[in-house]
Amino acid sequence: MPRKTTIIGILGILLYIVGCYDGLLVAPADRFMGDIQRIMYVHVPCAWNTLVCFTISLVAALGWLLSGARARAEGRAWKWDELLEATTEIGVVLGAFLVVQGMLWAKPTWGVYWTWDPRLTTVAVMELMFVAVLALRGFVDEPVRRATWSAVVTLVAYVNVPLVYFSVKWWASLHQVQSSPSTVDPAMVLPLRINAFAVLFMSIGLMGLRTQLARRQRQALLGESDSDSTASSGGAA
Amino acid sequence: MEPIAQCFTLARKELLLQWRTRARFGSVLVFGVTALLIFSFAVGPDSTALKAHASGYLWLALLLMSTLSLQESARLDVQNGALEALVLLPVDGRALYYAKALVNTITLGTLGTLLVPIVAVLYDASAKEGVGLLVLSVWLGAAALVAPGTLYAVLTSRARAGDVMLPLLLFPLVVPALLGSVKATEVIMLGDPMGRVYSWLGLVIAFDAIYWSLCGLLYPLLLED
Amino acid sequence: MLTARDLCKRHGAFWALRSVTIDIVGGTTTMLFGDNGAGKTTLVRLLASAASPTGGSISWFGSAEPARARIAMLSHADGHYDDLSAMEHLNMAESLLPRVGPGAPPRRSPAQLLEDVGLSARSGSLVRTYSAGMRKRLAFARLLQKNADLILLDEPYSALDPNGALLVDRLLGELHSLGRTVIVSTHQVERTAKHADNAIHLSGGRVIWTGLASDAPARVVAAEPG
Amino acid sequence: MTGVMQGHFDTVLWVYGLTTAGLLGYFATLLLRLRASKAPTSGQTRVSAQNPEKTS
Repeated sequence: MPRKTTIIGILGILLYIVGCYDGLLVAPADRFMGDIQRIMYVHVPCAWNTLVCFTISLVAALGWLLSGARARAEGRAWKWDELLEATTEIGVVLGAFLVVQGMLWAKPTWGVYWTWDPRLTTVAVMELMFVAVLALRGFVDEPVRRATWSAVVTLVAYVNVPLVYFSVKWWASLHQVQSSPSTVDPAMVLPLRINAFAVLFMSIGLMGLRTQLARRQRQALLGESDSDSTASSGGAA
Repeated sequence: MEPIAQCFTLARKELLLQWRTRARFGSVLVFGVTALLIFSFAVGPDSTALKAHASGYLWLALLLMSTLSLQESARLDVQNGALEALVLLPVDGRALYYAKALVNTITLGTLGTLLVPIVAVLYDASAKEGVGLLVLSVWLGAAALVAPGTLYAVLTSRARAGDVMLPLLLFPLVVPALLGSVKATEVIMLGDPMGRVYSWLGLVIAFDAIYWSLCGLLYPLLLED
Repeated sequence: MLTARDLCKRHGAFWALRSVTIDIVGGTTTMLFGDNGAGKTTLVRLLASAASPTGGSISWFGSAEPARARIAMLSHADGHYDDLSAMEHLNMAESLLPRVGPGAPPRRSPAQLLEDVGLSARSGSLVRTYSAGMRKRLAFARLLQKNADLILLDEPYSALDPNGALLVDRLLGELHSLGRTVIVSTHQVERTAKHADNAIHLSGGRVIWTGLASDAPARVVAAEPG
Repeated sequence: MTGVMQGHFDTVLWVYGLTTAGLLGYFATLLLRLRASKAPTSGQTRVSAQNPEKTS
């Protein structure tokens, strides 16, 4: 029986198809930017969900750090660590899409692949910070230590995101005014909203799979079988 | 012995250790100078370009030096289990952090200050808004690098590939402080008609405030085995 | 004084301790012995609160929170700074340790401690220049400085020359007469047994025997060597 | 589909295509990695994660 997160994931894919169809063919083209503006229907949902993922990582990090010794001893706290690993990786993947989409949008619009647009630059810095979290997890073997260290680094990195945005905004605004799409026609809001939920549901589906993978890898590392710690963290997402 | 007093004792110990290993301090400084020289080769002898970006080069050199000095000061603690001996004494985790961060700031701030005259010579840079303000911006920026740097160093000094992990973790994080410091130093050097230096320094000070408090809270968590 | 229930500790897939339960009476000296990898060092580190158990619980002086000011550990890693001298280590610790309570015995001065461990001659030179034996003597001095009620020694005799070993004998005797609670993990079973009240035999992370220290050497001789 | 900047529809298709490929590709890799990390044999007695002596 596929877990409920996988069902949500499939629902997300279906919604995504509808959203893309609507965004590509049904919604009217933007008066000034023309068709290129249609990139927004995948770009903005990815942006929102990247932030959602990293926010869940923050919650997972706090969950692990605040879990008492008893919760950890009985293995109930592992679900926070699995969630952190899952949402951080998904956030990094979505963030990578964002950067690529942003560059493909920038080339026809401003003639260069990379403008120091505060939003896109913040995404790039955020990507680097959370890739570093994943790299750190790769270099620490002991599960408890890895969980605590990555939770601490996630906390420090997350607090930095607004700071990066405002400092880059100040720093970049000296050169060119920030561009944003013209007034959003109601017919354009629909595909945007559909895809926002589509990507969210897909993320939830991915989380279900990725947390399970994280648990299996940890158990394989610890050489334990399907022990009581899984009972408590069944459907993780 | 309450944490504040412990912090001063530990800071004294850190300073003594830095003094005893001052040969390393000298080599990190020489490394900084070498970096400045190499930047000029990378950019070319065009003195107007060099002068315009002198503050950028100063901060790049400081950033590279910061990993060296932070890593070394963490290694001294991890070696022989000295940090664990202190934790079991017991010593308050926050006192350990602030003592080490304070002395790391002094080390990096001194290194930065010593680089300023070299930048002035190499790139024909001068401090239009006054050398005092320039040195202040160096020290505020150094403190911004050290706050998270000290936290990460105690972690990467015990992880595999720690010497790669420290810059990988630290550099993206300090982007706001780096932007603020480079801009602040730049307007100090090249003149600041619109008086924007205080807003840039304000950004660095905000970064300092956030991370000097947050990292102090998180440091003890990294000491648990 | 010190009880541990079903203590377990794992490093990755390897179980270093498998459900160890012990009960240490105050004022006694307990000897831990067993082959390498039996879990002695892991048990010492857990009891010293230097590491947290994967499973099970420990209570120090009746509370689940380790009162670290009353616990002292001598571990394999001596915890010294190579660039500080013996005197500097003791002076630093002296100012870091909490002020001695009204009823508690006064702490020995750094100079006195260095005298007791035979390091006064080299007290000013950096630890970097010390031999393994001298580093161990400084570790003893730092251990004694705390006047801890619970003292854990992990193979105190290792890396010591003959008169260094005599120093350990004197130390164990002194701690015993002071009524301190001592747990010493060792390979020198015969020698340590003279100073210990009871003993625990560890093997494969489990307690396989507990009894009087005087009966311990027999167990080691009986077990086939190697 | 009028619009001032005509002819950028191919870029839009590229973006949609890459994003879709990325999302589905990530789903696929996770499914493959999950299958590769075969579920622990349920036959084994269920050893407690905290205490090898106790089977939960």
